[in-house]
Amino acid sequence: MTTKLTIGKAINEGLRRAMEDDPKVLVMGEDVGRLGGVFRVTDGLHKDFGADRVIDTPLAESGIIGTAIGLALRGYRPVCEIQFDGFFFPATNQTFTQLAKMHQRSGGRLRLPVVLRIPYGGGIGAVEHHSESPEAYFAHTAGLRVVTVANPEDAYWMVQQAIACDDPVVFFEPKRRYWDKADVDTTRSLTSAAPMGAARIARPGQDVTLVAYGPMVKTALQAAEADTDHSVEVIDLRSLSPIDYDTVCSSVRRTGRLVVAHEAPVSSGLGAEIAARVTEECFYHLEAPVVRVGGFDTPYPPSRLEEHYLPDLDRVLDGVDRTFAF
Amino acid sequence: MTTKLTIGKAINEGLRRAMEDDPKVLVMGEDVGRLGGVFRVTDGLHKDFGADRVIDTPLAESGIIGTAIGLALRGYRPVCEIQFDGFFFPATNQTFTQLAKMHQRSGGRLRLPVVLRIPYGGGIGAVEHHSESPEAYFAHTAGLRVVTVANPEDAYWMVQQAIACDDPVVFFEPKRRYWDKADVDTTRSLTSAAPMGAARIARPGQDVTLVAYGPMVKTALQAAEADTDHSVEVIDLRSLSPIDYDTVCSSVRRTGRLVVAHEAPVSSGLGAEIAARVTEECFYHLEAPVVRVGGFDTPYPPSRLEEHYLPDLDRVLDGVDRTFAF
Amino acid sequence: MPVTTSHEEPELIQLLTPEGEFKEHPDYPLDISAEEMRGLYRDLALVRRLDTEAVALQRQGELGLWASLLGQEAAQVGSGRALRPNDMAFPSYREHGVAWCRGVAPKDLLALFRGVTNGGWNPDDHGFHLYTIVIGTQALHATGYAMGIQRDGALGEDGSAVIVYFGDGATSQGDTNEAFVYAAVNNAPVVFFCQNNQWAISEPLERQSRVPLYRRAEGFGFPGVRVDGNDVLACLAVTRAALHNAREGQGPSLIEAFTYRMGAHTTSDDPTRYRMSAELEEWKAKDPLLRLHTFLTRNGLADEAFFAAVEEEAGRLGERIRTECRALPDPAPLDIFHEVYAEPHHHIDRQRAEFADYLASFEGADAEGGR
Amino acid sequence: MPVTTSHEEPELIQLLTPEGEFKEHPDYPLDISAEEMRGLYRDLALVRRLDTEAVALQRQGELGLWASLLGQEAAQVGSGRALRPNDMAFPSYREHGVAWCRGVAPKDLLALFRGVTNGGWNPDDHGFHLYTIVIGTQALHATGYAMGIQRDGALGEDGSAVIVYFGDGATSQGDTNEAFVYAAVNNAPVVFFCQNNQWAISEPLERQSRVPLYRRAEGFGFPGVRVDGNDVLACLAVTRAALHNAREGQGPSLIEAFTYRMGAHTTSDDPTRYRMSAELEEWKAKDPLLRLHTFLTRNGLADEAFFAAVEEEAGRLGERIRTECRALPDPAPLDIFHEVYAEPHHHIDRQRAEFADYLASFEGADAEGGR
Ligand SMILES: Cc1ncc(C[n+]2csc(CCOP(=O)(O)OP(=O)(O)O)c2C)c(N)n1
Ligand SMILES: Cc1ncc(C[n+]2csc(CCOP(=O)(O)OP(=O)(O)O)c2C)c(N)n1
Ligand SMILES: [Mg+2]
Ligand SMILES: [Mg+2]
Repeated sequence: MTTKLTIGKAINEGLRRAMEDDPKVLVMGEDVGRLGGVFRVTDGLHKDFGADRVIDTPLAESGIIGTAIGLALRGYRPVCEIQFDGFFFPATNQTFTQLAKMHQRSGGRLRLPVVLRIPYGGGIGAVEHHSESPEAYFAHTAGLRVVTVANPEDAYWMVQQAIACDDPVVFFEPKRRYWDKADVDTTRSLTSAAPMGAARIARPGQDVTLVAYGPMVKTALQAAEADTDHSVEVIDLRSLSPIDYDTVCSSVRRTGRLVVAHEAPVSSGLGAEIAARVTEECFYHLEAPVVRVGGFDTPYPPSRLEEHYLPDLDRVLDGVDRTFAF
Repeated sequence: MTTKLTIGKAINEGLRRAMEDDPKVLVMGEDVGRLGGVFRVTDGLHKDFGADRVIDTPLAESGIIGTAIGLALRGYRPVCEIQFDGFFFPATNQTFTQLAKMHQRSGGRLRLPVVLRIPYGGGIGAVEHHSESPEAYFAHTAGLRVVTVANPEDAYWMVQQAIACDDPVVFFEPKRRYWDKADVDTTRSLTSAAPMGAARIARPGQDVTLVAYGPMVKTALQAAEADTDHSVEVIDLRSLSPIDYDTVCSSVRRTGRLVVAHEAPVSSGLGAEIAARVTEECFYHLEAPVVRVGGFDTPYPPSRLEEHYLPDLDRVLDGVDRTFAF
Repeated sequence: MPVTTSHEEPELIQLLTPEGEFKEHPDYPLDISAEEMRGLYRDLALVRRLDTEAVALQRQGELGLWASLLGQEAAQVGSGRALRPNDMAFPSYREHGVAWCRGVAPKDLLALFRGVTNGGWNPDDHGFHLYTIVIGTQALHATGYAMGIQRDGALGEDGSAVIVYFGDGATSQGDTNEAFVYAAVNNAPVVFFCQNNQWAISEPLERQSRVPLYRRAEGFGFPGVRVDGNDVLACLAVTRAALHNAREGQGPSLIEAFTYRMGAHTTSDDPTRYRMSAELEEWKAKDPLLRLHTFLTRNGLADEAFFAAVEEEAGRLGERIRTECRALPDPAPLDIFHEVYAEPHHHIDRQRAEFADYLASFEGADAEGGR
Repeated sequence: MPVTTSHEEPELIQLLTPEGEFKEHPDYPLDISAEEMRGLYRDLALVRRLDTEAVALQRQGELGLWASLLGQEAAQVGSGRALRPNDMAFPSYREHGVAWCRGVAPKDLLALFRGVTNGGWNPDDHGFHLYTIVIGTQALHATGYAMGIQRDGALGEDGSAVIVYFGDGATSQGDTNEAFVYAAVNNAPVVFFCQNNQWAISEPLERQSRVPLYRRAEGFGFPGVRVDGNDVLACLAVTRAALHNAREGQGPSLIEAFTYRMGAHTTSDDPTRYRMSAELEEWKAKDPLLRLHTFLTRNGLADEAFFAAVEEEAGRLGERIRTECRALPDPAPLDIFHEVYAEPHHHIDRQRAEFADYLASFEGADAEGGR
């Protein structure tokens, strides 16, 4: 049985199911309670699970992650909402020096099943700090798993998988796609869903591999559709750390070309890691260098400029063209 | 006239000269005053310039950078010491969302000539959080310049250039090399020194390019010396953001091979960016994929394991061998 | 879980009651002329109009967002008018009333919320820093700036002080508390001005503190005071005194302006989801404009003609704002690369050039009817 | 720049004077047997020996570093013995005395400083979390843990409370202050135990605060108290009371244990660069062991035989520590990849395998005499 859900609602339903299944699951963050979060992703949970399990925290992100660590040490599974990507930074210290490392520090004795939900990326016409794509910082940090979703199906299942995972998981939500709708079969069991760590071929093709994730998957699919000259294979990465290179490299070995698209600044972005690694693994298969399409190495611009900053269909196609023009 | 200086002392002398030349230059951080810093890099400055210019701050790194921003807005040029790499993280928010972006935010009206001095890297047998190499986080952050030094000459001049620069500069100090000594000609003028943004060919060679920076330059030079089979060209990157690709790429075009070595975890490390970019620029010149030699994608291990974690001469040579074996 | 809340009623500095009656306060004598009082009323009225106009412009799609100050005019105008030209103010994102007092053009405020800039004005021209969105960060900037004033020897009667604005929610941030530490140990000339408008988006004050916020200061070693934030005269007097003390080398202090956010958090917010309308009704009776209006009228300090003139001026202001807002030019695509760095940066230059080529390729393509 | 410092002397809770005289305190009646008192003395003496031994081992190159607790034994043993098995302690990096009370084996402490592990013991086995080096972070962990206790309904007489240790310097960190906020608004059962040892490496207390630290609590809405940190009985009594209150649902409190770091910050530090030896002399007279020794002797609660037995036990402990420290095995190279993640991680597995191959290549190469 399937239901039509938006990405936002699918996460909401996933959270609800996780909370029903396990009384140790908590939701915490700024305005996640009565308001249901600024994007309404926690809508209704406060009403149904109460203030002890859906915690409106003080306005302090380091405090959110720091207390979530303590709750995890006491056996809880906190799901923390960081209101916007740009407001993660006060929590960097707790996340990078404590959350990411405590399991290793303890020699595996302590488990830190904490989920950080972060609505991320641009395209909603917001003011500064509300449109960042900070995933590379996390991918460079050992001890964290990093995932993102591009459709309601993954949204529903992966948030539950993230919560079920005994490692800290950073769960990036593509905020400008919150309202994208699709059918989700919510009656299946969690174990039957595609594993969180696997990439997915979102559209098969022969001539070039186009890797995208989160909000860029839709753009990538549109670009692939629009390109009448080439058969573009689109891979939805899903897991950003670790990356499923088996899927990516076997595609590149077939197509011989790779374009990686993301919103984050290109320099030292995730595309750099993918380009470096795929080139290592597929050196003799590559007909052209990996092309990276992404945000510029500038601060995210004021919203009236974001359509130029964000890689759109044309920029992605330009990237595809460049791999062929090489 | 030249003087023999350690890297630590050269930075100390550079700071002193900058403070003499410009009364707006301040030094601030934890224990930088009477103690002269835990590595003695600010030794004697408190005595000679007083507590108003050499400020022992409260134990709060966000406060250090946050107040430095305010001091810069008032016309000062604060040089902030972060005591150890691992203690930068509480200051991430101020550095990434404020310091890095305020110039752009103001449309160029405000200038933020703030220097962050960060002793970084491993190899000193320290406890956790004292051996990190977080440079990739900074290199991925628009609005910052990032440099590091590998010898007393650069230490002396580049710290002054960083202070003279009207942009925020992150100045990474290779802590395990603080005691390395060499001649420095301190009588020259600042403008006659090699520009902060330029890479340097530390050792010319023909067969393979080996890019390193900071503490790894010495290791790279030793490896080049030890390699009797190949002529290894060693490039000391110096500036990590922006990177002087002209120097790197023209070397790679000659040698056809590139190895990048750093202490930081390989995944999404600076080596990824260099590999991706150089492959783009030198695709047809590369005889093998760029090889990255670096730390593992794990937390920095307890000190009894650091010799295995840190890329040493053997690991670098192994990387060189791999580019030839490909 | 039970939370012990202190029920002892804190002293609220008030010079003008909600009913418009003036009562002296021994610690805060107010030296003010009738003309200045009328000036304050004019400020309040014009700032409110600016705000209403901006909300309307957002509804019309001319702004991406607006953070309304409705209800907080007195806290902002009172404190803003306490500032001298030499002083420096560090705002959060809702301080349109302070911006007004500091001479920032309304259109420059709108530019930020329209999305044509991340800044909008020259802080040094106005003694008014840029808006700061990341909660709490500006408290440290202000403290550092105040430390700079100390180093400049710019204290004393002709000297400078700093004021920094933040909300009740912001008091929970580490940065705000670190600013208290830095200000205290350095005895920095900074006034922490907390507009406690009772809400941080949907979270009531109880989620941030179980005691009145002004008391936070004492634990850090400097004075804190609670002022009626809807009383423009009290805000003026209390802020003047705090700035004076700061300039005179007496160090930092915290002012908690007890007020109420009468509107939504921003135009994106829907407060009906989390608060009762009764609360709003209660606060309407404490409206900051109303009480000054009553006081001025009752005491014959302003007549109908004055109020009519202000009303008319507000109308003109509204019109100007509408026109100027619509006329704000969109930035050019290549402005993305503008002033990222103060000094030459080859990498940014190259990206700019590449993007310029890319953009140019469309012009060509368009001409050829390409994709 | 002039800094106003409060000169009002704060009350210091003291049950045992430096001269070894007992005086009752109305708020902190102490219910303790002679045997328990001798137990405390034994703890103090053994902990001091542990510390002295570790410093010596560092000098001999057996440890990379050691953070001495010399002078702080009473603060740690007093508070540590106030804990019940169900309680949970979150230490900083200097709490060897608390670790001792919680039954952590000395060699497990040494392992961390020797560099064979970043942790060393199982926190759940001891009700004693891992050492935390990044200043202030553990205050939030403790508060979150205490929120967990609330959610478990584990309060009351048989319930649990949390204690978290940090230094005077740590009070400046944002995280510590955020912990105060979270603990207060949640009324969490957590005791903040600040060992004010007067120094944060080279920085004297005046660089962190201009008022006594215990007063910080009040501004956040919970009680703060200053206790003589060199008085083990007072530390025991005050901490017991605070833990009791926490367990009984009365929420958080802050204890400032006023003490002195008699040694260097760590074995890497050279305090002669920044402080006067006279200060140390002054504090020697307040030695925590001395006063309990005097008290026990004077009141006939312990005789020479007892002290000799403790001395002898300390000798044996020292020997055990030396032996066990030297016997601590080095981790194996592949341990780098151990337990980075709790669940399978193909990337780490692959790196481990590659590194294993690399290491194996040397064994082959060595056999062939290669590089
Ligand atoms: C560090 C950070 N976290 C979260 C936000 C999102 N946010 C914007 S305003 C706000 C509430 C602020 O409340 P308060 O400090 O009381 O100020 P007010 O909006 O009431 O003026 C929040 C949570 C932010 N801007 N910065
Ligand atoms: C976030 C952070 N910044 C800096 C350091 C380096 N550091 C280690 S101990 C210390 C001083 C701590 O002083 P205090 O809190 O008084 O504790 P004490 O050492 O006196 O027990 C400093 C600055 C650190 N460990 N963590
Ligand atoms: Mg508010
Ligand atoms: Mg201390």
